[in-house]
Amino acid sequence: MFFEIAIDMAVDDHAFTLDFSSDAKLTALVGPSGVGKTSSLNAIAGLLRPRSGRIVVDGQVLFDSAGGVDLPPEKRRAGYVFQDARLFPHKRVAANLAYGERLAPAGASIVTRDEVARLLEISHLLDRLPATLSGGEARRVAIGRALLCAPRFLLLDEPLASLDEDRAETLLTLMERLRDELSLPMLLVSHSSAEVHRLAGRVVKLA
Amino acid sequence: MFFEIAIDMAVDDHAFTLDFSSDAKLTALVGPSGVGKTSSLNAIAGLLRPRSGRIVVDGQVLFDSAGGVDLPPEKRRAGYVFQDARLFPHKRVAANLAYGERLAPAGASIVTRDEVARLLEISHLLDRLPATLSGGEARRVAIGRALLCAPRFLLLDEPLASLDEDRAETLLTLMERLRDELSLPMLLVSHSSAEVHRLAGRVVKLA
Amino acid sequence: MSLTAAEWTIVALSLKVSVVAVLVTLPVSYGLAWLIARRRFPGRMLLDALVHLPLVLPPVVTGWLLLILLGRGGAIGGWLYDTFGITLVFNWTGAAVAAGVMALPLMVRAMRLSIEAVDRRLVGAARTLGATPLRAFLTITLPLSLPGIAAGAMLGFARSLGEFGATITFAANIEGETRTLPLAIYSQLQVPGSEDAVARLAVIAIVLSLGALLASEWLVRRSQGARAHVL
Amino acid sequence: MSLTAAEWTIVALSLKVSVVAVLVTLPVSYGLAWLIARRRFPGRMLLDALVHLPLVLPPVVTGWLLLILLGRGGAIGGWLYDTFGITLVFNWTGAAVAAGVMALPLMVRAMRLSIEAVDRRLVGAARTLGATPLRAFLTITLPLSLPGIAAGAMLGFARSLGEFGATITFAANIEGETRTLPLAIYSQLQVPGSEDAVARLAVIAIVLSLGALLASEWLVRRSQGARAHVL
Amino acid sequence: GDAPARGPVVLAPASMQEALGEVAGAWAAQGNAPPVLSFAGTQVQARQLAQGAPADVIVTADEEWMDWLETRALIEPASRRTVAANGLALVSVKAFGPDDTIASRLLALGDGRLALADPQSVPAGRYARAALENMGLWDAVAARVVPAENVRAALALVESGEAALGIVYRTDAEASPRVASMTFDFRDVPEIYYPAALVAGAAHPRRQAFLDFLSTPAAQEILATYRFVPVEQAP
Ligand SMILES: Nc1ncnc2c1ncn2[C@@H]1O[C@H](COP(=O)(O)OP(=O)(O)OP(=O)(O)O)[C@@H](O)[C@H]1O
Ligand SMILES: Nc1ncnc2c1ncn2[C@@H]1O[C@H](COP(=O)(O)OP(=O)(O)OP(=O)(O)O)[C@@H](O)[C@H]1O
Ligand code: MOO
Ligand SMILES: [Mg+2]
Ligand SMILES: [Mg+2]
Repeated sequence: MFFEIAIDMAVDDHAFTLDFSSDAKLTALVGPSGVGKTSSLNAIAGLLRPRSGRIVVDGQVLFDSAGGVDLPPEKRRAGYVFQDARLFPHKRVAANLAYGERLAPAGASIVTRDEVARLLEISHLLDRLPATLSGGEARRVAIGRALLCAPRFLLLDEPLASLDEDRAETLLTLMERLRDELSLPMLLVSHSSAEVHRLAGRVVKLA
Repeated sequence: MFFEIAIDMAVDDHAFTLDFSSDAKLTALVGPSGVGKTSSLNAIAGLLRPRSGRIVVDGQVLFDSAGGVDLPPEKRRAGYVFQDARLFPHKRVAANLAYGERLAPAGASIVTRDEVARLLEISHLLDRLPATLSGGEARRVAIGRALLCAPRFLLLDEPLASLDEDRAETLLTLMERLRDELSLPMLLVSHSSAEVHRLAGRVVKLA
Repeated sequence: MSLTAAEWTIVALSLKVSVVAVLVTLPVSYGLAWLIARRRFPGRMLLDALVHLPLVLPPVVTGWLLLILLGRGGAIGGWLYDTFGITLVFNWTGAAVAAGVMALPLMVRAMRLSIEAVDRRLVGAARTLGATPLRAFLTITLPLSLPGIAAGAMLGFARSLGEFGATITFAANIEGETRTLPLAIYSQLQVPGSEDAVARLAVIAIVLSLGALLASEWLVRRSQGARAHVL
Repeated sequence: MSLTAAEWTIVALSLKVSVVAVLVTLPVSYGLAWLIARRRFPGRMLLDALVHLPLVLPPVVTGWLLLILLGRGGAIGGWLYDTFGITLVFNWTGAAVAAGVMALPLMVRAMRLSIEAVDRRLVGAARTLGATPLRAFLTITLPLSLPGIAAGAMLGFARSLGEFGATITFAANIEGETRTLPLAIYSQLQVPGSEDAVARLAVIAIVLSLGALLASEWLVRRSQGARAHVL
Repeated sequence: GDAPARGPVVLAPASMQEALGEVAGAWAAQGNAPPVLSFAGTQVQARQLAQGAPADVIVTADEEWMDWLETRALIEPASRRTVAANGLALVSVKAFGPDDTIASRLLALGDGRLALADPQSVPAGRYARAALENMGLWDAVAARVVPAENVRAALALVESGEAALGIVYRTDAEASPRVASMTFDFRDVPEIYYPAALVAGAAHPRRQAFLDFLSTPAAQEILATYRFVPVEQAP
């Protein structure tokens, strides 16, 4: 199983449950706005503590309220592309990309910096500060930053929103390659049924 | 002519030109990420001063470097849905919606508050602060805020990104209605060719 | 611990002086903070430096400069007296002036930090929604810089309560008029064996400032947006 | 205007005292600011109030409390003397202690404002990228709160340069040891007809603080991200 | 043993700083290590001694604080002596006419102000009040009194025109070029003495020598040039 997740979460007075197992390498999480998709990714990344339950990704227990397991985010090694880009505003693009790369265990990398720069077409942006990037440029950098931290799995929150179709296509191809060649488990939040149908081996509907 | 635009812009060392006239009520602005779409909307809204040129919307001159015209943003009355939601973080959703509505000239409104709340399904969010909204919720509120300021024209920067398909469909219908019933000129930035083909009477490609 | 009548007089005077000093200085500081944070004009650095002066000069010198400027013989003080019959020296308004001047740099700095942290794109959004620059300022920049206003007011109030050197030099040490808490403490310190009276007054000063601190924290918390819950 | 040897001594001492006071107080203030801004613990309000004390008490009282605590007869001072042979009273380290204590509340407040303005979600992003809490703090929170650090250092330095009451009470007024600029100005003010000497010293104080101001502005500008150009 | 590089640490009132500075110079000129001088308000220095500050000699601005030190065994009582005396003067920016007396000027104050060092706490102010009481003038002027931080601040109030009159030490009045002054009759004024003593437990080998030097004719002459009243006393 790539994902075995059964958790109970609450943000303020909103409560959600997420309960699925999937042996598809790429699982899509779909559902209407506000249903709890982002909250679910936050819980899996270790940014939001579920009230109870169990999170297992690729055989590794990340959280288990019964067993007292709760790995901190830095031990979970998720490559998380946030719904907003969430770049570090005081660091140039190159430093944003290098942030996770520098902390990654040696030999664990899944892509090289050059490859990322080429595929995402961000080589000309390396010297810029995030405040000067366009919406799509910021998103591409955020994707690059997540891929470079040598993640054990990917959490993608609408990664292709605000990207033009050519670039979206390049990224879809990259995601297919990561899925097939590296067997990297991926959890994708997307509102595009075309995207979901093309990529996902399993679709989890939240409602 | 709904839009007659010929301007020369620069942000730092990047320079763009935008040059088109369109008598379609809804004109789509498309082009790859970073080409200058958002900058163009900013210039039309009055947030970025072009180096030179002329901006006329629905017969009204908003900017004319030769004639020395440069209306401030509040006189242009654009209903601008920003690429990021850009809600006022210290105001609750209801106050965000009311912000432009209160400043609008009497009798100029194009939708009622109830209509907006119903169509965008945000009635249950009125008491919330923006920091607690999900991505799609924030975007819906931002759309509502722009519609309620009694705009003379709309600037929509990827308004449907991060909305699920049902809600996107509702909004598409609303936009068609505004286009046809109110003859409200609209400038739409979108990466979805489906959206563009369905709505736009004219497509302007930037490259 | 119940206060004597003399202590009440001192406390009431101290509160009056500090509250008036902060209230009058607040809009001035905010205006200065905004100018320095948001405008670029020749002389901006000079203004910034001038604002800091009362901080870097020994308070006694500040009091002395105030005396020269605002005393009856001074340029401004003479004019005030000839035109309105107003004298600042030797009465509580003078103590408030001294306290306000000493508090100014602290208030400006705190407010400036908060103004600089306000996202200017929100102001642009307000403008497109029909707000004039003034309205955008009043509805966006001003409320979003409230943490700085509260911190500035708190710092200014505390500094005013504690202000000694400039006050005694400029406004003298007149019972019921300018003898605020610090001056009363100072006077008591001059008297051999007065440690108990000093301690009582110091405790009063501490309690007052604690109250101000709690009030300002409460004000900020009440008016501040909830934060996202995600780490 | 060229300085006399005596003036140089005073300037050098003032700079030494203020620089040391700010450098030593900086990490302490930042730690306190972070605790108060980011942690919720019992006694947090008390800590906050305690930090403000040197602001609200008359400086002379602060100096007196320091004397009681850190003098050779005091609890901490006695221990320091017995254990290490260190005396703070009557030498420049004492002056630096007094200046640092007086600067502390200003530094903590400025830093706290900036820390509170840092978007905590960025810390979360750093954590998912593999940063431990400490590293996330060092690489995200700390640099993003730099405006507050610079403002705090500037305020603290200016306050240290201007500090008089606590210094003369705690560290005395010894030429070459504890006679900083404000104490020298005070001493000159005691001499009738010494206005020129006072004015010279005041100008020196102003120039020093102006230099510090320019340095801190430059530091912030250099290290701060470019802002978006849109209104 | 060897002559120490630093002379004894001497605490003295701020108002004596110029005069004692010159006295210290004369002492050093005799081949002694220059004393380490600290000038501040007497109350500050008394409290510093109470907290174990490492001083050798203290000179105070009045007897009361020296008594306070003595009852706490902070000085060596046997070493206590008076090293200078002072007088009081009425000062004004307006010159004194030939017919003016202290009483006539004070009674003509009108709505003008009289600047004093704080008569409740500062020694100079207490002396001034006692003198006015002795002259039967206190009740007439009490409402017009402006208490200042110290004598110098009172003088500054007169110099700046804020106060029409002031009462300060004779030494300050004569040193200020901007005011005219009239000295009080010494019979109306309490004895204004500056006592000095060795600090209890101090160890500087030259502390007694410096204290004695203060009473020598050489030192007394210097003090006199600063308008202190010399004190006849055998070392
Ligand atoms: N302050 C700045 N300094 C330098 N370049 C800038 C600055 N602001 C914007 N740019 C550049 O201007 C270009 C146009 O930006 P704009 O936001 O208009 O793009 P866009 O067409 O909206 O792109 P997207 O579809 O990605 O949102 C981008 O390449 C961007 O990097
Ligand atoms: N601090 C909070 N207080 C109250 N409700 C909150 C808070 N944070 C999030 N929520 C609510 O939790 C729900 C789930 O949010 P989440 O961001 O997970 O939605 P989502 O499925 O990602 O939606 P979208 O597709 O719009 O991004 C939303 O209804 C949101 O309003
Ligand atoms: O530094 Mo002061 O003069 O004691 O307020
Ligand atoms: Mg979401
Ligand atoms: Mg854009």
